[in-house]
Amino acid sequence: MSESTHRRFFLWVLLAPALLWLLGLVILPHVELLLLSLQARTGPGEYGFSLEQYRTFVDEPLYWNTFVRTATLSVLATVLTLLLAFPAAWYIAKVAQGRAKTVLLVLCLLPFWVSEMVRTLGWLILLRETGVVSSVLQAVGLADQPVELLYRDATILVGLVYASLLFMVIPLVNSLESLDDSLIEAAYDLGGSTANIVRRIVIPHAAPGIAAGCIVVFMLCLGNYLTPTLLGGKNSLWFTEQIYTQFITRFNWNQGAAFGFLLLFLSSLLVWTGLKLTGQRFGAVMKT
Amino acid sequence: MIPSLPRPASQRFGLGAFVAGFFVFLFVPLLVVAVFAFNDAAYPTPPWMGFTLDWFAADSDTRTGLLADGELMRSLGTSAWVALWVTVLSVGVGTCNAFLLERFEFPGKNAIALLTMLPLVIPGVILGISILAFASRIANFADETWGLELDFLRPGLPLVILGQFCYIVTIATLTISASLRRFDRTLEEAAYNLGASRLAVLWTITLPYLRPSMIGAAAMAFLMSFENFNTTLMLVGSDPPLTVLMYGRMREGATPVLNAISLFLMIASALLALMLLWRKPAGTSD
Amino acid sequence: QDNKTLRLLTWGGYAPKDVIEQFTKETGFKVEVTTSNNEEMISKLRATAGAGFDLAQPSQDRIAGPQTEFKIYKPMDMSKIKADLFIPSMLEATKKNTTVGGAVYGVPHIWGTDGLVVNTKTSKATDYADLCVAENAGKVSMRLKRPTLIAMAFASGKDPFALYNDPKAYGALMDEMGKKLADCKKNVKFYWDGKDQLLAGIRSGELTTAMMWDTGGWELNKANPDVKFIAPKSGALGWVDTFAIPAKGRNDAAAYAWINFNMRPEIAAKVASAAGNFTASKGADQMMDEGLKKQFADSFPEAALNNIKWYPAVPAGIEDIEGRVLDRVKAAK
Amino acid sequence: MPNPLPAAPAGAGEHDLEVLSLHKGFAAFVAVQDLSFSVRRGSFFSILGPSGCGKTTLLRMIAGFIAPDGGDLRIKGQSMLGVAPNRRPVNMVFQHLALFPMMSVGENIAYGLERRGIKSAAAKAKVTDMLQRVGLPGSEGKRIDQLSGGQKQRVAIARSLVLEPALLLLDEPLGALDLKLREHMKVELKQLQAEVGTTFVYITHDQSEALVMSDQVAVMNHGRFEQVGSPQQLYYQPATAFVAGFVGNNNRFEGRVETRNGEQVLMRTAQGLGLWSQRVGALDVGQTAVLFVRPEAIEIGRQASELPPGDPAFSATVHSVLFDGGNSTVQVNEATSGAPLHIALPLTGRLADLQTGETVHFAYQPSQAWCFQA
Amino acid sequence: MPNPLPAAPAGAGEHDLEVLSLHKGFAAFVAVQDLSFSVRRGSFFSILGPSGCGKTTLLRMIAGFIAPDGGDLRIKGQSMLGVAPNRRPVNMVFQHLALFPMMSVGENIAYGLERRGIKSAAAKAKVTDMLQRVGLPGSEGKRIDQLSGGQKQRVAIARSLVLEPALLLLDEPLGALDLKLREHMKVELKQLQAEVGTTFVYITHDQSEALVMSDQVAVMNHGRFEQVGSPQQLYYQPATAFVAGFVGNNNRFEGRVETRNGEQVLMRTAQGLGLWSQRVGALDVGQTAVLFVRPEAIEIGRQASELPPGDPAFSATVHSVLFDGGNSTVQVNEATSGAPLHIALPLTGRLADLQTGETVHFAYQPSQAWCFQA
Ligand SMILES: Nc1ncnc2c1ncn2[C@@H]1O[C@H](COP(=O)(O)OP(=O)(O)OP(=O)(O)O)[C@@H](O)[C@H]1O
Ligand SMILES: Nc1ncnc2c1ncn2[C@@H]1O[C@H](COP(=O)(O)OP(=O)(O)OP(=O)(O)O)[C@@H](O)[C@H]1O
Ligand SMILES: NCCCCNCCCN
Ligand SMILES: [Mg+2]
Ligand SMILES: [Mg+2]
Repeated sequence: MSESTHRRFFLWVLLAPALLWLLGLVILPHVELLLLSLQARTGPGEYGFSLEQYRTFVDEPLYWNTFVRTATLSVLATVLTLLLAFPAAWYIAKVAQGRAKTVLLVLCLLPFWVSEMVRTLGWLILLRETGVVSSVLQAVGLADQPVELLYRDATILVGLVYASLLFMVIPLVNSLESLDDSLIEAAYDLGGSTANIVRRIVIPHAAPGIAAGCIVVFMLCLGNYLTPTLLGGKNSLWFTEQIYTQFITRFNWNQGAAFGFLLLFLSSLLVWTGLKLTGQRFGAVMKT
Repeated sequence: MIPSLPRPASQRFGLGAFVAGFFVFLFVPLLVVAVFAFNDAAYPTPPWMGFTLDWFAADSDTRTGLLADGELMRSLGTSAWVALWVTVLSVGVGTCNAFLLERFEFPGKNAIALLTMLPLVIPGVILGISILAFASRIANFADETWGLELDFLRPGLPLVILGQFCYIVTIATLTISASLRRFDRTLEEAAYNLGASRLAVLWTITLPYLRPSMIGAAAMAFLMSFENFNTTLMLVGSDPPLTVLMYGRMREGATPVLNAISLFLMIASALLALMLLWRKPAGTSD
Repeated sequence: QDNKTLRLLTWGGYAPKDVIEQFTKETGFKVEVTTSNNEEMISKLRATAGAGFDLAQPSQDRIAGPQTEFKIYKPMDMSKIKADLFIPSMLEATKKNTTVGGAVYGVPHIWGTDGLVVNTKTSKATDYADLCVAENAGKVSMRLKRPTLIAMAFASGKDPFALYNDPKAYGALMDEMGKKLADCKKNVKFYWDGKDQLLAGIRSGELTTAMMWDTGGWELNKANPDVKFIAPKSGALGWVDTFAIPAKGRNDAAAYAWINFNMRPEIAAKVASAAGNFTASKGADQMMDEGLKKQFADSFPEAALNNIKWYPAVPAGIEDIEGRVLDRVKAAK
Repeated sequence: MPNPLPAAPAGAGEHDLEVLSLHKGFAAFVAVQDLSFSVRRGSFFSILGPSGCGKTTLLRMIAGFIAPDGGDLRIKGQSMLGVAPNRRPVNMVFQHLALFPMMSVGENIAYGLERRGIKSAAAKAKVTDMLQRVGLPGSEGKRIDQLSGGQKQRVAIARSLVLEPALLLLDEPLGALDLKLREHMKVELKQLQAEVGTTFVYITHDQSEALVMSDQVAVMNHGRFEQVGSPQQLYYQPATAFVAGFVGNNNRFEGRVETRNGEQVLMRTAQGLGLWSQRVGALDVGQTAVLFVRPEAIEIGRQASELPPGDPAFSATVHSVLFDGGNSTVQVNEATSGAPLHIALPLTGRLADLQTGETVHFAYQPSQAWCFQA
Repeated sequence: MPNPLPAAPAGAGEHDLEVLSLHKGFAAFVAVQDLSFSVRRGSFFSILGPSGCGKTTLLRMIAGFIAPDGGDLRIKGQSMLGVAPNRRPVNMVFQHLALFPMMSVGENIAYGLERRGIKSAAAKAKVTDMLQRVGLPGSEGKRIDQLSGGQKQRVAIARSLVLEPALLLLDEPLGALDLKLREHMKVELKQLQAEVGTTFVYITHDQSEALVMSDQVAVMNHGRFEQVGSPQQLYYQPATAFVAGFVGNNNRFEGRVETRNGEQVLMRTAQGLGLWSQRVGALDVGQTAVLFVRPEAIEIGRQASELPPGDPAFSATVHSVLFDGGNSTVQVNEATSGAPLHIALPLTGRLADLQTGETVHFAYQPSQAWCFQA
């Protein structure tokens, strides 16, 4: 076999699993989703082409509002996560030395190794009216009767931020570690203040990491199901919950598929806009 | 700022306090879960009713501890089984993908590289339903046209494995690709030059070099599979993995046995962390 | 899989451990239990086109519709059912409600009601409408599901079941109920989803009044006599959970064996006690737990018993109407 | 451009490597142009050229990592066209050494032996012996990252030499070392080659390395050899302007030939400086030319009388003294034209105290300066 | 160890930097020991020492990135203890330059000016002017990664110089460049410093850099200065054995003093080679000693008669010739003792044709060799 047929053979050997995966588990299922979303029931067990499912989304402000609400809370959660994770990532990447650095990083990972379910259970125990925090507040006299901390939007935010931290910390640590200390020293040596160095040196350098973290966190929040349903209260309308509802409690796969597709489309649009606004490229960002 | 720059005590203290608070925030929920595993009450909520080990060991009419809870233990086994398959598949295909993307040029490569990253930004629920819908279509088609019942395309463990694999393989691909990109290809040329066949080069040089990242990807894949909920929920059949079972229990009647199993998971992952720390000398985080 | 296993899709509490053990001992069939609720049962079977389970237990009103739409069950072979184990009226009613295209798809197993669970110390609620009065504000819970809409309609003096076959009128009624529930939302602490969530709320005193199954009320009553299940003035809603065989069930022998085994009075009594409900098994009554009987008698005086509104089969399309309304309630501020 | 002098391929008996009209292009760009040369058995042959001139491409063709577009390539008389790299009797020492970090020193050296199926006891003996020869006895068990730069170097060479190749190819192996160590390794490598007797083909862009170590040096530029010869030949008889400028330090002047006297020509620069030199190749009055004279070929003195009589003498002003011990030079401007020149200061340090602005005198032998057609 | 000769701190008027008993340890390890020196205004001051001797630690203390354990540090007469790095009138050029990749060349240079609140028009003018001075006019808009190594170098220096610091600190800024470019930048840096007149404190482990560029060089070892002086002083009058060995190439011999004659001593090595030299510091008959003689201080000839009369003469066998053009040396073994020596070959190339095994003769002036107590 000649060198180039050899290579072509290996190319196909490697391409086969990738194509199987991408076609069989990513592309075709989403095509199926698209097709499903373009159908509506015409009679018992009979379906035909229709834009009805999308029309529902447009006509019924409820679903549109749910999406806006989900997206807004997700953006908010992403920003909060970034604000919380940045100093911690900074500490891990730049201040902690040697083994302490590794230990801190592993400590960050640890909560995420036990399932989201467990963590949510923890928040439930902490925040419910008869929960730990409420009891503590009463014990120290900050409250004179039980306080209900669950079932608020703020609670959802706490839950989302908590569930997202790791996915922000890791890319941030990676990109901050690659920032040469001497750049900071040089900026300082040239008279830069901390705030200015952060703005002019650190953030531009970490931008791909920040973008990567934000994209992943935003999508995770948007796609979260457990946290909003378990921690959110009577108003906790979440778009994934709508999709789940359509599929599971309404048996309306067509509507669910349309919602799914809309979520995918609208969130990609948001991410794309975000990348454009900050002048980043998806491929480059996700490699950080 | 960095340690070599003199910082006002307030700044240093402020950052330290923040980080301390950060880790408290990270661990408090786990701590309460762990503590209430020992609560001598039928429900995993305050008030504290005293210490008991019932939720680990009991096997009575009113209380079923972790060890006696066959359903729970079975789902733990199911989770491990699923995670094992997902890990093997993800690392295997991820390694192939890494070679494909780092070593080959072919038309459409950019598109494939981009597609590879896509599953990371598709919400898990949607991944689940699209796979469910697609699999149902094929299965229904096979059923209607040939009367063939393709079981593995119906909700159940095979679909759960495929669904989880679908996005976990992306992470494995990214991890292994990054390591392969850093690999100095002259090492391969050197081996080849020293008389090794191409296969021997792969086996004695490239794969040993990739081993740490493959192990890392495997650990990651296992854990992500183990804790996955969103995708699994849509694809699960009659034998639920742990997360799905716990979700059901939380809706239908949670006892502190959930805290007990959670504590078990925490200890297992902490041990894993210790092992990793032990293996990794100080300062070589990546 | 082998023919030695029965894969059972059912409600929590319907397959107690000792009953399973006894069944296995007698028949050699092992039992794998998956617990679920009506909606999930249907959607699971829909996704598998009726595969994956050998026996399911949806409520009798939720069989005909999904069967018409998705063809997820196979007809019952009544010859394999020991009809004399059932309370005849119940068997007949269920057969009637679950008949599609001349075939019967379900036989009754457990029955009970939806009503109010009230902490009599802190709440004076007697009907669904009381969930929405000011004095209960913030201490009320209900499910954001179709029974709540229906209950509200009865509480408003309407008969929603009468409108089942008039989607327009039904839709209008539901819209009205939706508004009512939206107005009531400020009273609601949370819409419960899992039973445990609700029980914990009442147990801890966070809730005083809730719409719920009788069984949950009685369970709470055991621990705290102040908490009672009451049949609302406008009538408790009566449901019957059934046995139905999925279209691609692979172990019908085990399924029929389980049905007949379960309907034996002593077994049915055991199951009913575990579930906290009553059974369609003839003669199980005598063997039921005395406490439960007393609780039942407390909750259901003669008039209340006669006033139970039994769910008729849900025609297709109804759930879409309800779903939209429920979504709006959820979205309301 | 004057013709280079490729050594004509001789009988296979004497030559380990023969390259015949070898050619390689990348798209429109020609990296190696029709190259022919041969390397004598047991010699140390260097290829010296600026970055990008095609050295690595040539070496990788010899090793088999790149297939030539045309020409032939014989090792020990056998054509290597179509022979895979792992089947050629050559081994290569890579620029960054390419030691296998996951293996110990011993495993690295044994790697090639094992690939040949040599059993572990025999391999072990060879490894021990090889480590002895490169001056690292007993280092088998060390990890690669425990070695110093120079030790790594030796392990890399040992790893190749243990296979007893017909030819050892080295691609700038000293490039990554720091200055002092590089000086040291130059001498060591040369000695090692003399001891083992293997033919070395060595690539570098550092002229000092090539000069110090080699028996033969080929100066490469734009994919061709400009000159092949001994270090002394290159240094004292550069065949082309490129070689004169690239090998060793040089003062370079441009101008037009004014007078010719046998093999010597007088060139005058635009600023009016007239310089005598040896002409190389065809060159006659009126042609534009470049002239080179080495800093160390120029005699300098405070007084004109200190200079050797007979050579044309100039006076100049000191611009700056670059004191560097034995390598000190002075930068001067010739008095009449202002042309800048570097002149090496005597080794004895006699003129180390020159001051900027001082007047000095200098002279050189025209036979030690060369003039080429521009 | 003989006492080094620290320049005593003088009036602040003349000195931009005074260091007084500066001290710094890391745990048990002392990185900088009780160091005192001062740097004259406008001079180019280098600190030369092997890796790990404490150079960077010292420089970072001056810059303010490390707080000293003891001692004082004055810049333009003002103590800098407790003054933050961004408030000291010094700027630093980092080893890897630390140019901000996210800013253009112009923004890099303007960065410090903006931090001082200088309005953008004024800053712009200064940047333009500075780029002109470092030979990169009009490069404001370029990205950092569009620059070559030497250009980056210049931008890094421009970025610091534009702030007109009292002192510019440079930490091995040429370390990352390749050989040819480094040679070039050496000369350029020296010229730039002469033009701008800013005081430079320059760190390096490359003796050639220190010698070529500096007005004053401090040779550092184990956290102390061994000698401070002009390049010529270090080269021709090393104060310690360390300096003699570290600065320039040297032949080194160990032995015992046999005879003393005024300031000259005869040392005999273990193999019996007897060498006359200048003694440095206290040293007398019977003491063990080390002796240095530079390769270029030794005269060599094929005939003994070619050597200058009067100096002790030796004969030797050529071991190998390291031909390197103007820097060629020959390695010989002294005839009676077999002791190996390096001898520089004459610049003229007169002995470039020496062959291994030939007998040669060499001699040196004892006043150009130094002997230190071992
Ligand atoms: N695969 C390739 N595709 C296109 N051009 C190439 C390729 N490899 C090398 N070249 C070009 O061929 C020329 C010669 O490259 P080569 O690597 O042989 O130079 P070199 O002499 O080894 O240089 P250096 O001293 O920098 O290593 C260069 O101009 C290079 O850009
Ligand atoms: N933060 C530190 N902690 C402990 N030891 C240190 C620290 N910084 C430097 N050292 C030690 O102090 C000594 C001097 O270090 P320094 O960096 O000043 O050396 P250097 O002369 O600049 O060397 P090089 O030429 O390699 O840069 C070294 O032995 C180093 O290991
Ligand atoms: N504990 C089991 C309760 C079962 C309730 N089935 C209710 C059906 C109501 N539509
Ligand atoms: Mg090269
Ligand atoms: Mg240093």
